Amino acid sequence: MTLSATDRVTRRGRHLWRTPEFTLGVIVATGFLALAFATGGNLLSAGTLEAFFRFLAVPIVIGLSQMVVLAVGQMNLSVGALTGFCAMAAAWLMIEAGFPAPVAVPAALLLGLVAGLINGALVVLTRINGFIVTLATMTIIQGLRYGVNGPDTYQGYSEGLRAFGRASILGLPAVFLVAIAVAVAVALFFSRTVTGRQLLASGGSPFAARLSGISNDRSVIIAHGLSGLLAGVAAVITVSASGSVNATIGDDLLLPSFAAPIIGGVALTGGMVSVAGTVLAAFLVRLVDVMQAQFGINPRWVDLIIGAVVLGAVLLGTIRQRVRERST
Amino acid sequence: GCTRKSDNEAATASTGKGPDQVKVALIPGGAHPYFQPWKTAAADVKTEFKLGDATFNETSGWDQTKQNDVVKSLAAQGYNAFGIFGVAPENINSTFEDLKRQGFPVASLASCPAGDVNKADFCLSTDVEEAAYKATKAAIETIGGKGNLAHLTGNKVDSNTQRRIAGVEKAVGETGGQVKIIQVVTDIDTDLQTAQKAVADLLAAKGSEITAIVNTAYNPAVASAEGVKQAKLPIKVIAIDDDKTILDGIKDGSVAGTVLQNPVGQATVGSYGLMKLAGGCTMADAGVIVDSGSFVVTKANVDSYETDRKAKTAELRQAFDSQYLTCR
Amino acid sequence: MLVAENLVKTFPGVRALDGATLTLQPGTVHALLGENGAGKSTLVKLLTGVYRPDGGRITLDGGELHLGGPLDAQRAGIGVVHQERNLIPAFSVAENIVLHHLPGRAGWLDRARMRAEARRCLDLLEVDLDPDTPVARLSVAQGQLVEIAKALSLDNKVLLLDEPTASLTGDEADRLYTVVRRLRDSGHAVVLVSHKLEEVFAVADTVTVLRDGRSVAEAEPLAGFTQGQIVDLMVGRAFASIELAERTVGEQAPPALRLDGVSTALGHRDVSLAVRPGEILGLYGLVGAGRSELAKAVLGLERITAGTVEVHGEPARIRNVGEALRRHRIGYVTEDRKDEGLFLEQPVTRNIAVTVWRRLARAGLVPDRRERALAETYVERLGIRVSSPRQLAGQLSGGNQQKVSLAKWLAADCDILIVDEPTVGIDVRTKAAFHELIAGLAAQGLALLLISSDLPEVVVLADRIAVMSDLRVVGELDNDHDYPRMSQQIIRLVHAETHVEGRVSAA
Amino acid sequence: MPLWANPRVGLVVLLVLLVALFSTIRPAFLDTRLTLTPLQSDISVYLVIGLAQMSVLSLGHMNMAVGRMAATSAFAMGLVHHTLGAGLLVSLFTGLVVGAGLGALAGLIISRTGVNSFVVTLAMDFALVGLITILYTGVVDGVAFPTMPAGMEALRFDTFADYCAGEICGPRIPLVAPFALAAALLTGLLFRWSRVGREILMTGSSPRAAELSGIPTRGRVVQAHALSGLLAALAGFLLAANNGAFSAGIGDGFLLPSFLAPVLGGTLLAGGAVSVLGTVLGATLTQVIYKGLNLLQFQLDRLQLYIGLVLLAALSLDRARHVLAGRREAAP
Ligand SMILES: Nc1ncnc2c1ncn2[C@@H]1O[C@H](COP(=O)(O)OP(=O)(O)OP(=O)(O)O)[C@@H](O)[C@H]1O
Ligand SMILES: Nc1ncnc2c1ncn2[C@@H]1O[C@H](COP(=O)(O)OP(=O)(O)OP(=O)(O)O)[C@@H](O)[C@H]1O
Ligand SMILES: [Mg+2]
Ligand SMILES: [Mg+2]
Repeated sequence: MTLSATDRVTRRGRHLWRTPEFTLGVIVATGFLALAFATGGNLLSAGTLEAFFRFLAVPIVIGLSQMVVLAVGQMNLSVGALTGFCAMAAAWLMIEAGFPAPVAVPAALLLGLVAGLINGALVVLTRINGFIVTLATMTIIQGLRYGVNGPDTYQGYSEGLRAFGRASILGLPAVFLVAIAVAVAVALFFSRTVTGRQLLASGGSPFAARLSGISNDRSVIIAHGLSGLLAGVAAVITVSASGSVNATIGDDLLLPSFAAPIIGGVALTGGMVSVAGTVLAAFLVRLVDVMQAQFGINPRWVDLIIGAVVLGAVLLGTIRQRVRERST
Repeated sequence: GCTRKSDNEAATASTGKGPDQVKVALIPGGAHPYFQPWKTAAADVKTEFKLGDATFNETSGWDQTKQNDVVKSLAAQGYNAFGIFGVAPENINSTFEDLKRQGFPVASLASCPAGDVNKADFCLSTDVEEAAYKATKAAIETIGGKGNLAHLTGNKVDSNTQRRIAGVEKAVGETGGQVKIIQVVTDIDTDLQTAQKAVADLLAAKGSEITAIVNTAYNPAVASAEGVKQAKLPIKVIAIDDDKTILDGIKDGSVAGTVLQNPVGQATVGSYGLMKLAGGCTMADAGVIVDSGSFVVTKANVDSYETDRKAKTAELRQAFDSQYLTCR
Repeated sequence: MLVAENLVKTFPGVRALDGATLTLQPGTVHALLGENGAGKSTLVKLLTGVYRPDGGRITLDGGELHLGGPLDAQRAGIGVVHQERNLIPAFSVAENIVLHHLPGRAGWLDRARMRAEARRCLDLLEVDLDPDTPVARLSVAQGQLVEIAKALSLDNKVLLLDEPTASLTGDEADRLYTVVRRLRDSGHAVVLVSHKLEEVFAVADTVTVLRDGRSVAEAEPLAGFTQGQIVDLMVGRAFASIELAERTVGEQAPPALRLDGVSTALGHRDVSLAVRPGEILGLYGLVGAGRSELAKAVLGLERITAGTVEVHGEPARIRNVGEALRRHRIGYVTEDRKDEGLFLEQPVTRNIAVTVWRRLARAGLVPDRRERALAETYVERLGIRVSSPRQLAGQLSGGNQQKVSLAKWLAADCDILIVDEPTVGIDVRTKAAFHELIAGLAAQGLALLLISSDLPEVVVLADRIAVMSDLRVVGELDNDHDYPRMSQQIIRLVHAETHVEGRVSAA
Repeated sequence: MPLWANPRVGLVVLLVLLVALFSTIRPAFLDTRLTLTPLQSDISVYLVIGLAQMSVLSLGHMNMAVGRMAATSAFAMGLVHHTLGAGLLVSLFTGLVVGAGLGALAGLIISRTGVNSFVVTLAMDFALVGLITILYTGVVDGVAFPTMPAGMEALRFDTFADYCAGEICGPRIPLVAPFALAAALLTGLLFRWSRVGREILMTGSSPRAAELSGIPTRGRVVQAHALSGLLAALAGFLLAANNGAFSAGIGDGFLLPSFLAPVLGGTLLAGGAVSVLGTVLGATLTQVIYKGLNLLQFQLDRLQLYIGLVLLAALSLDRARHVLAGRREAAP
């Protein structure tokens, strides 16, 4: 039989073990085992694992929040500030306005969603690059976040919510399971729903999507709205897991929000997502945090090491690829 | 030929202003609970000393460039006496110099410039090394003079942090090896979440070895009080400042003690000194460094420490009249 | 039923349509013809809601149509294949085909139905493609087939095809036209835009000719015209056929470019070719035969695993196009102008001058004046229709883009030129001019490797014709320019190969 | 195209409006010594850092390490002065070389590996953050160099008004301004007229087409990033001059403003086009906004709110102009 063009196409196809997610998975697993070994098993003790996963929840959700907008070729610089604002708003509702948690939680989610939709609407109406629009709204939201309670800390709100934040199921913190559930939902959204596919089409090739009757404006608004909603989820996780919030919440989330999806293999140009990659990348970054605490390393050394390791991994990846090319 | 003009155009305005001509600007490094008392103090000194004006401006955002900008803007607005918390102690002398060249009296409040030189008229601040020393002493006392300490603090590339680390080391050194520092965690004061994560990881890694935690920064203090309470570990936490959450912690026993500084004293006495300087007085010893005092507060004196602090403030003001200022 | 009256459309600096009229009857195939830049694609885009008209009106079955966007056209039952490829690279073939009506149940995507629907459309065209392949991995031609399948996936009353066969070979085109005839017979109206007049005459019933944005012939029966009359209508004057330059290729001259037993990482096996200065070597083959990839391998863009490439008798190890251009004076006009040939967001001047800045520069700075002068020369020589040389390349009509992509390499002043499908989407007059130009280049002593799936073109131009099939050269023929005989021989070679190959692997 | 349809004109109009507004509410806005001169120093720094980002935006890349490249270069400047006693020019030159080297390294990694520039420069940022602290604590036992080369003082305090030829003194323009101006002019020259600059833009416009047109795309990527590093180093130098010390904190606040200036000025994130004039206007606009709002003495929350709103308004205004221009075009 002849080698038809189709055969050739599939021959070039990627196998599972060549996907970036797989590589990342291997790195994460190796890193985790190495760290477990190096700490003499301390990493695997219940308390450490608890802490490990509890503080993994927010990075995962915030990475997904950024990923959703990257999918349509947008960026959202306001994710961090928005998370902080929603967290402060939830705490304000419970402490100052006296609402119970079942009101405050949906309110925080709704606030995130609305702020995201406003971001999206602004991008669509002004036709300005989303990067700049969200840079402006980030500043505004930072102002609002500070306006809730000045520089002071809120503490001692709803016991029920706190209990949920502390709870664990089968050794895994409830908040982490929430994050995983959110990740699964996002993955299903992009792979299995019509709207999700339309978002990706808009991101991959806006003009082609438009010719196929897809509204890119709608995609942009939905993506920003979803991103805001996920920031709201991150806020709720923060409020329940940490027990105290102030206007600094969210300041350290902007870079990680980009780092997770991008290390996870998501392109900045839009049109693709990788939920597994994003989750794994968040895991990897968390691993480094823990390493720092376990060995008492100066955080600056840690920064240096992360930077060097990522650059090294990048170089190694290319060398490996070259070698593989040679050998075929 | 080309010549350089000598720049003595300013330096005229300084002498002989009545209090109503003095407009004092109090400029902290950014939004932080520590500086909140300055806001009320500014209003108080204005009426008490019958100043032309006194303002409080916290918009610097922990950025030296922005702070310089804020300072210049206020000068342009007609403010003519400055009490400044320098964002970057290593750079702030240049800012002071700049203001001095224009003939404005300047006080370095709550923090002194790095190095041995102070270009402001005087520096009225907590002796941070001394405060850290006292905090550590208090910690050592609560754990009975034997055990392991962790020290949580702020930005490592800040000379004040270096001094705090030195203070802690000094106190520990005096125990002759009975007490050891097992971990110094820096750079976790940027935001609450980072601090919470770091505390959780620290407790997971070394929770069983640590007997006390000394905090010399705000967010780590809030986070470790909360974290220790949650982990139900018998660790003594020494916090910093008298934010409501921390005082509550002392009352309910989750915080063993806190080291207070004297923000009100710094603002009022600082403004007083500035007013006098504008009125024609000079410093007896230009660039003198004055300790504004630090106070250890535990459950025992949680209701009475305010009296001590007021006394210290009064004493400081007297010392300015009698000792630091020369007035004709 | 579908009538467009006096449509006007203006772009900054250009009036693309200036009172064009088109009347479509059900059950006909309607040819829409015109030179490059006449406004055909613009008309198609107005009818499908991509652009909004500045004047005129569109009616469907008597009611006025206001097309706010592509979705409105879709709802009105108008399907389209645009001239430029518009597929989502990361999506599968199946998903691209059904993108405008993704099948879902309560918001969830129904993948099985999607695949089945795509399969059905591909089967209509007898295309053997796995619906799950990402389109990023398809060749230009395969992409075009997917695009056609996509237009067929809805049962539209009206189907607009803007140069659907530009990058297809005869076989695939035939299959498409079978489908088109079937659609016509069941009462659909089909508009066909094409520069391949033979095809047009074979399938179309009526014709509208556009010239400078105006209709100069409206819905006339095609049977009343000869090809020559149509061309004269398009051009606006009598179209004189062009004489190709006389040339003689020295039999003894050493080859300018010689491949000897070249194999590549992509699977080319033992390819040997040689082109002498002043000679045009045609390289013919069916879609996917591997000609483009071979050219890229020569330029160092794909890895050569065995064999040698010689330039002017010297073994050459070319690593990139820059090296090919500067050290060996080899140019390559790509077949994929949109992705590889043009800088769509840059002005025409820069698109043309990009290969010669080194030559134009004075002390590292490129004077605008010299750059502009150069661009203007080629705009004139190739008759590129631009409102100004500073117009962005992406705003040109398809054919004019192709000319810009070629102009760049003419400007580069090469000894050896590899041209890959140079006349895709080019109108008759320009095509003739192109042929004249290419023959002229050869007459000046350039060695030309002409990769083309346009059999008549190859037979007209080439001195010798190499036939590729399945990553191998299966034969080489001397060209005597007798089309019927040559084409028969070539087709036989292509098919014989498949046959032999079949036996070999069965053994 | 009519003059007013030029995107830059929108910025100029907005700038004039804002200046008029601020100086009506606060006449101190026009105070030369306390407002206008410092404003020019600030604009200089943010213009140069904007240009640094613009250099890689031309490729459609990003440089997330602009701030840290500036800091590392500033360290190098401080170090040669501190240990070798080098003068102003030698220090500056060393710093620029270090900056360009760091940029080139980033460019090299990006072009060799094909990994996204965002990832590479972000990783580089992390690596440099760590390195800077370690270097500072190792070398000067602190966070800043105690001394500066002679002449830095003059750069910080002086304006041309301080230099007189006889009776005639210069204008009140700070000495740092010419550095920024020269950087802007040279960058403009590079991207507008030089072959290398144009080839960088073509690479940004379509990497594939650039490669197939014989442009050495890898080299161009390295060069654009090296330029970015060089300009970042210059910005670090200017900031050190403005702030009075080579310190570890230099460049901390560079990242977002570095994007703001070029993008406000019309440079696309997609690559292929840059506008130096736009970047100048963008940097000026942002600094005027900051300055004006500072003078209005808002509390922190209000201040941030208004900065964001003014930015949005600035951008929307440009959009309105665009729509209007489109209408006019369509009309005749
Ligand atoms: N988006 C656009 N912006 C500016 N001008 C355009 C745009 N699209 C088309 N034009 C101009 O409109 C005219 C008609 O173009 P159109 O694409 O309709 O030609 P065409 O008849 O399809 O030609 P071809 O046979 O080459 O495809 C051309 O002069 C072209 O430059
Ligand atoms: N070894 C291979 N493995 C997988 N796919 C291949 C291989 N070789 C070629 N292809 C695919 O087949 C397509 C056709 O190859 P190429 O473009 O070289 O053929 P061609 O003869 O120029 O035909 P076309 O008319 O399609 O341009 C390529 O775009 C590529 O995607
Ligand atoms: Mg066309
Ligand atoms: Mg081909």
